[in-house]
Amino acid sequence: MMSSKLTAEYVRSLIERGKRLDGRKLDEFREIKINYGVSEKAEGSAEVMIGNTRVVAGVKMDIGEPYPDMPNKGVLVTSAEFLAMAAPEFEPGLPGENAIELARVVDRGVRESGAIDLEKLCLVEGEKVWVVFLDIFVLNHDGNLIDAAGIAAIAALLNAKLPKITEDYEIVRDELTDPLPIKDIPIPITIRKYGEHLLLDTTALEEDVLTGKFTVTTKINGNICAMQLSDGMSMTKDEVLQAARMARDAATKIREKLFKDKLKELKKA
Amino acid sequence: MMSSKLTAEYVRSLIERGKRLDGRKLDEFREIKINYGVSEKAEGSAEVMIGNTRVVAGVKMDIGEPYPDMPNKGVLVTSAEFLAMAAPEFEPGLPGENAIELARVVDRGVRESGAIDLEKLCLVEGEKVWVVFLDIFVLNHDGNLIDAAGIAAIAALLNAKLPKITEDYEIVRDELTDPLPIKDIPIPITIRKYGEHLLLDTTALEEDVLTGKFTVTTKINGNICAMQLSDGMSMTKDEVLQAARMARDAATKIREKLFKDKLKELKKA
Amino acid sequence: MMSSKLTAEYVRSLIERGKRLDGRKLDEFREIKINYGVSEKAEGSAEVMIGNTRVVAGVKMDIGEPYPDMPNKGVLVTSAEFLAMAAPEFEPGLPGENAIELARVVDRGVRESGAIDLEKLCLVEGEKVWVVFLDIFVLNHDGNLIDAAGIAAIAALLNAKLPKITEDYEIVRDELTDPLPIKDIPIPITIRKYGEHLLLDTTALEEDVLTGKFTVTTKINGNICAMQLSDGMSMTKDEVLQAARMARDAATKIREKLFKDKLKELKKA
Amino acid sequence: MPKKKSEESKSNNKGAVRPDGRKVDELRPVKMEVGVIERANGSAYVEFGKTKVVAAVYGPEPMHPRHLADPEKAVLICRYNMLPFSVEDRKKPGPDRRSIEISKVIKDALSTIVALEEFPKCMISVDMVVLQADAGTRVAALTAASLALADAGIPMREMMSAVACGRANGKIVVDLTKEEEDAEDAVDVPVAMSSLTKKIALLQMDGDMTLEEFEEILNKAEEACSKIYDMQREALLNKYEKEGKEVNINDE
Amino acid sequence: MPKKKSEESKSNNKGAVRPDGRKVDELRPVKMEVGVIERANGSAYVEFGKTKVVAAVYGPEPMHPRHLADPEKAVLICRYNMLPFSVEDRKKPGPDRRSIEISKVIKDALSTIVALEEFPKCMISVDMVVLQADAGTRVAALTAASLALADAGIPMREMMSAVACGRANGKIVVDLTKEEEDAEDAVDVPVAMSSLTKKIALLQMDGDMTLEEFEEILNKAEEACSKIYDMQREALLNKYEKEGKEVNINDE
Amino acid sequence: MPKKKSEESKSNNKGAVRPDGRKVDELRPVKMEVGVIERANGSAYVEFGKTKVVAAVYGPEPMHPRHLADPEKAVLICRYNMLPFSVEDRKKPGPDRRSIEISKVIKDALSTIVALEEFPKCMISVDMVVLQADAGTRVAALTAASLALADAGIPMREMMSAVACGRANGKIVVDLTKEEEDAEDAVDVPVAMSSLTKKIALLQMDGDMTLEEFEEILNKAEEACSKIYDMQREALLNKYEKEGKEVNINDE
Repeated sequence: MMSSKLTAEYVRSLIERGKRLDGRKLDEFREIKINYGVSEKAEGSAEVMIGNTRVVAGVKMDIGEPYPDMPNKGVLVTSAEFLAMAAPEFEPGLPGENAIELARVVDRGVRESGAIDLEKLCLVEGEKVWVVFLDIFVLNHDGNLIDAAGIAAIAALLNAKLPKITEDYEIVRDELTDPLPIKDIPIPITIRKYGEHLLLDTTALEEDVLTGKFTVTTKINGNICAMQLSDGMSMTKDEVLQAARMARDAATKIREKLFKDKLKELKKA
Repeated sequence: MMSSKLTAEYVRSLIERGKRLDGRKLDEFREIKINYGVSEKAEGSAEVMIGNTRVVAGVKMDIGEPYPDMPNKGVLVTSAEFLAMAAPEFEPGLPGENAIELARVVDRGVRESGAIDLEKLCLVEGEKVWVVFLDIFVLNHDGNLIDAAGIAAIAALLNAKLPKITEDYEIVRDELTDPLPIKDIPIPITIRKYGEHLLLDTTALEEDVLTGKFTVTTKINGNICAMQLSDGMSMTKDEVLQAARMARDAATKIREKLFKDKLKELKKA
Repeated sequence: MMSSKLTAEYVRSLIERGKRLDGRKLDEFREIKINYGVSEKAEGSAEVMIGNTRVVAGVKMDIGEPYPDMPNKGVLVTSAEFLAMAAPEFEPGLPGENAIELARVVDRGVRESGAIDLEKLCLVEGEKVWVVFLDIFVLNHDGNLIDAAGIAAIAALLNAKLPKITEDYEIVRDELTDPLPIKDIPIPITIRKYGEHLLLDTTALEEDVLTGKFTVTTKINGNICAMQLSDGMSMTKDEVLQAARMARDAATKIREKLFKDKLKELKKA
Repeated sequence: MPKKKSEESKSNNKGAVRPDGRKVDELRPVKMEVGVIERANGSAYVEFGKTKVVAAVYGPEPMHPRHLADPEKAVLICRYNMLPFSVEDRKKPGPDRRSIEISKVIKDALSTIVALEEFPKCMISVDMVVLQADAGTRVAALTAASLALADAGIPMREMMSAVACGRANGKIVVDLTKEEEDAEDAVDVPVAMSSLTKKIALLQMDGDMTLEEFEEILNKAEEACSKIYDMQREALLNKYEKEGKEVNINDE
Repeated sequence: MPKKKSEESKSNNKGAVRPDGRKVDELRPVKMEVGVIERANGSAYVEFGKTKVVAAVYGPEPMHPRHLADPEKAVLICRYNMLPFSVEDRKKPGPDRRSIEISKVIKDALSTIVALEEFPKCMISVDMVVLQADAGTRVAALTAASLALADAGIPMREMMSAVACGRANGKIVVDLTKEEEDAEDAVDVPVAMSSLTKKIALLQMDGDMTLEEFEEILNKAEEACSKIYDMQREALLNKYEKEGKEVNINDE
Repeated sequence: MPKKKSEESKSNNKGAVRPDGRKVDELRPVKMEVGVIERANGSAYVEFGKTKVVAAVYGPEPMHPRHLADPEKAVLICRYNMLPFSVEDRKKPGPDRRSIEISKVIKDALSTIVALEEFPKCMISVDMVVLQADAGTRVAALTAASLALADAGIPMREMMSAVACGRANGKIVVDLTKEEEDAEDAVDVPVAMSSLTKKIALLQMDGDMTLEEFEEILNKAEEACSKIYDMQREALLNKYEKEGKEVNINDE
């Protein structure tokens, strides 16, 4: 989104006064909506909208071999693509470095938080395990893609059920059984910066004006399970710590709002 | 083939009077020649010339796994390439959309007509079947490539023999046994259009002047087994039906002329 | 290395008088240095410097299937890459034709000389054999890359040890056992030409001025085991034979200097 | 393969002509919405039963890379893609031979109605994404693409509507489901027809049929395309009414 | 997996705080050398323990392909690659998703200190090759890249030093080995810090830690980066002394 | 591997020096035809026994992509390819490392005789396709390419003829078959020689031979190339006679 120099200056001057074009506070999110089950062919799927940003994530399950060094664990494979339709600046073709980064940051959040109970996905130790394919697609880009993708990812995983398998470990695709075992709800929150001001949930227009981003993924217990500073931003140690706290607090709010029931269930257990 | 505007207009004005540059009638084919066995290393091969158009097709047989949903059938894999040598406008590299389309149209004709008795190519149900690799190469492009490719394909299949296999299902490449079991002779016929005039067997020069094509593949019994309208041509329902009849009739003639013996044998059975 | 026309002429005029920019004779090599074991993670590795040319080669061993026509022999897989860092004219990306040629010439030298006793790398005939991955990287290009790569390759092979394997043919990576069985020391020597003058061990600057190269790889017994004439040079029969003799003699010297101990051991056996 | 509960009960539905209870010339429930991708110049969402497709249009904009520009007309670029989780067995992301062919025939069909000659040296891009696939994805995609082009205000001589007709379980039917496509005797004929001149611009076929059956299929397809066209008009009008914009359907 | 002899004996080393006998805030033996690739405009070799990296810089030179040039500043291109034999299991040559991500974050970090605005329409390329990997390859590569840029005389506002800190076996430690990274409770936090303004420009994380632990890790990383910076200065001075050149470190 | 009947009977042929009955310096039956690909500027078909190759030439034409043009001479592009069904085990279509190397050495060889300097900024493309392979495909391809270039009227200082010589079953022989190439003691030396100055422009080797054997091989190759050159001349004359064109072989 190529903003004019004038717009850019206006956006920046607003931020300096703690304000934003759409009237939000600097640390305020746009409305987040989730549609579960957008593809019945997926074992689980969810569409997440943050404002006009629109991301869809789907889960397909297959049976495969475990990694040699984790013979008793299922395998998670995460991919992401910025569809050419999502913004005029997106090119068709293989995922570029931004889509790869997004997929890997989301993947680390899910993986390191232990969100999926991978040990329960082992069928025959060292031989047969469930492989969870988590595919993320950006349909419309209006900023804050990592957060939208991360929320879509965990929503799709929460929506996912294991297909039935026969005694010979053949998958019966259209008979779903138990839900995918989920143990945590990692939420990535991305912070951007202008001067000393930290912003959450930036729009595409704001991202065009600001440089760099810092993503912090936190677990239910407030622990950090993934971080990524990139796109040419540098921060002081104090800014980093402040941002991490902001991220934890914003994640807590989003978790309460969007995943209330699962949160209760997990806190009880 | 970049024809001058003058040539283009002349070709068009001829067609309007039901004539063509090379003196043929609108629905008349050029001479078709077949050389069988152009590669002895292939299990079957044929070179087809329609006028100056020159296409070679070859069959290689391998042993592989069947598709899970067709455990008792052999597998057909068709590819096509427009060699860079075949025309100045052809670029080297991976097959483009035109070559892919040609391969898929020829493949559908062979597949849907049941030309190959795929059930006879099953060795061990669900485990081992013959895989038929049908590879098509355009050596010189003077128009009507799909028809030439389709005729080369069925000719190569008719020329093919199964290699001997050992008890352990190892292939003995240079000992050929029975012919590949063939049950039909699908012939694709491509129609082009100028105004209300329908043409068969266009040359590269004619194709440069006309837009779009419609291919209809028919079986021995006259049934249609594949169709493809493309390249930016639209037709009325009546034109489509007329074209389908033309294609059926032309295919019948070609079959009689080129595959007389096999045709008799199949009609008897 | 884009040399000015003036430099080029000067280099040529020197050669005509049997001289070179750096004071060497036409058939004189620069100093050759070898560092063994540059990567402890490799089963064998070596860095070779000829003057400022710097090449690193590494050996990784895996267990795989033999080629069907050589069921009782291990497999050698050689690759080479001209790293973008090695010269301003090198582009990043897949190996180009020059890197592929280098890899294949080095590979043929190793293979045809019988340097690796591939029969000793058979674990279960027709099923499990050692696969030797020989990967070569050019770190800095100051000419004579094939010779440097060939010396690095045989040095890395001489440095290599087989990892331990369990009874189930699982590799225990960090326990090395016997040395890789080596039976010969092939050395490729590349000759370049100006007029009737033949040069050995050319620098990047000299190669920029001269056209074409002829590589002859010889074994300990002086036999030729690989040759490659390329890059647009043609030679009379006599020149070719003279070059082959030069290559044999230069290889003998290099072998004596760099691989003295192994040479003794092999000559004894 | 065992059927899902819902489908089993439907196929027990006595008197029903087709596995899902439809009549031979009955379309599946259709849903259309225009303007679903904000960043695009035009976009549309189309559901044919369980088949769900999104299409979005960018352009006209200067062609890049420039050496591929056509000095006489805009280059139309169509990309049809299935999401990995839109089908039973995960599809590897990215184009394959099937999607390249489908993209081509959709492009060929649309190029007969889009006024490309008005934009020399430009490109117009149409991206189509299948979210969920239950047969008929190419015709749903083409129907959505046509809507998205209209939504983007790209001048078109007429609209285009598409549907797959064919034979299943002994009957000539419109808008086949995957279950019908898998019938022993299935014939699948995707057809696209323009709204005013009723010209066929996409026509493919899989199966084995007589010329007589083909004629019947074409007749049914024509009828079905008319119905779909009515729904396309309505979807466009809906959007323009919401937005208070003037309607801009070139063929009216 | 069985350990090598040398490591076994080390881990028997009584009183040792870490498997290799280091204290929690002790770096592995570091070796740095500038000017190792003659053809490049600048280059450096860095060893952090058994991790060995070479970096080389070309440019500034006119951007090619030209249409990717930025009219306002130089384009910084970073390529991080592992040699196939730098790791236990042979790595297929060429970039993969991991190396693309690492190349990106290294580029993003360096772009905060390199004066790219001085060279519009140009490119500056940084190639990093891992010869041997024992954890911390991206921070060693970034440290080497920063040296190579200085060696190439590319104007930089300050230097950049990088190290991985984290948790292993219950302790917050600096410069983790592969063995420590494989600990049950391992947390890995690669950090890059600029030499003058002490700004963090690369920060990633794998694992599970509290905010308090994170603060402790950052403090240890700051200290370690200072030590690495001193070694970088020394390596540059060494080369310039040898060559009798004037020193050209922009932040002094 | 069991032999085909025809070959078995031949190898029973008493007194025969080689498996197929040829003498050591006897070529396989050679067939050459010029002008087989109508759309190309020049083309040729060559058979060496069961090895069958087609070559076609386009150009000189302006180099594209333009940034790869050489301001001082034409760029020569050679592409050698085997059809999937030209060999026993199906070869995947498209270039592989072997075909890239062969394309390169053929290009390198031809560039010593083609007057590239007459066409700055242009390209000349030579496509070679192996229809059936029974050893010696690269030398057959180069022989065909040389014919096709002459047929296209590309100025050449001399013609080029190529053959593989070597050792099989204890004898130095010319024009090896696949069966001979597979002999225990096989040495394969593809050689290309120019027609006038008798310069060697392609020379490769697989196997293990003494310098003395090499000299004998080169002598046999020279003789064989002369014979092949005579056949090339004849093939060109045949075509020009048919067409009534003037003969245009630069080295006469």
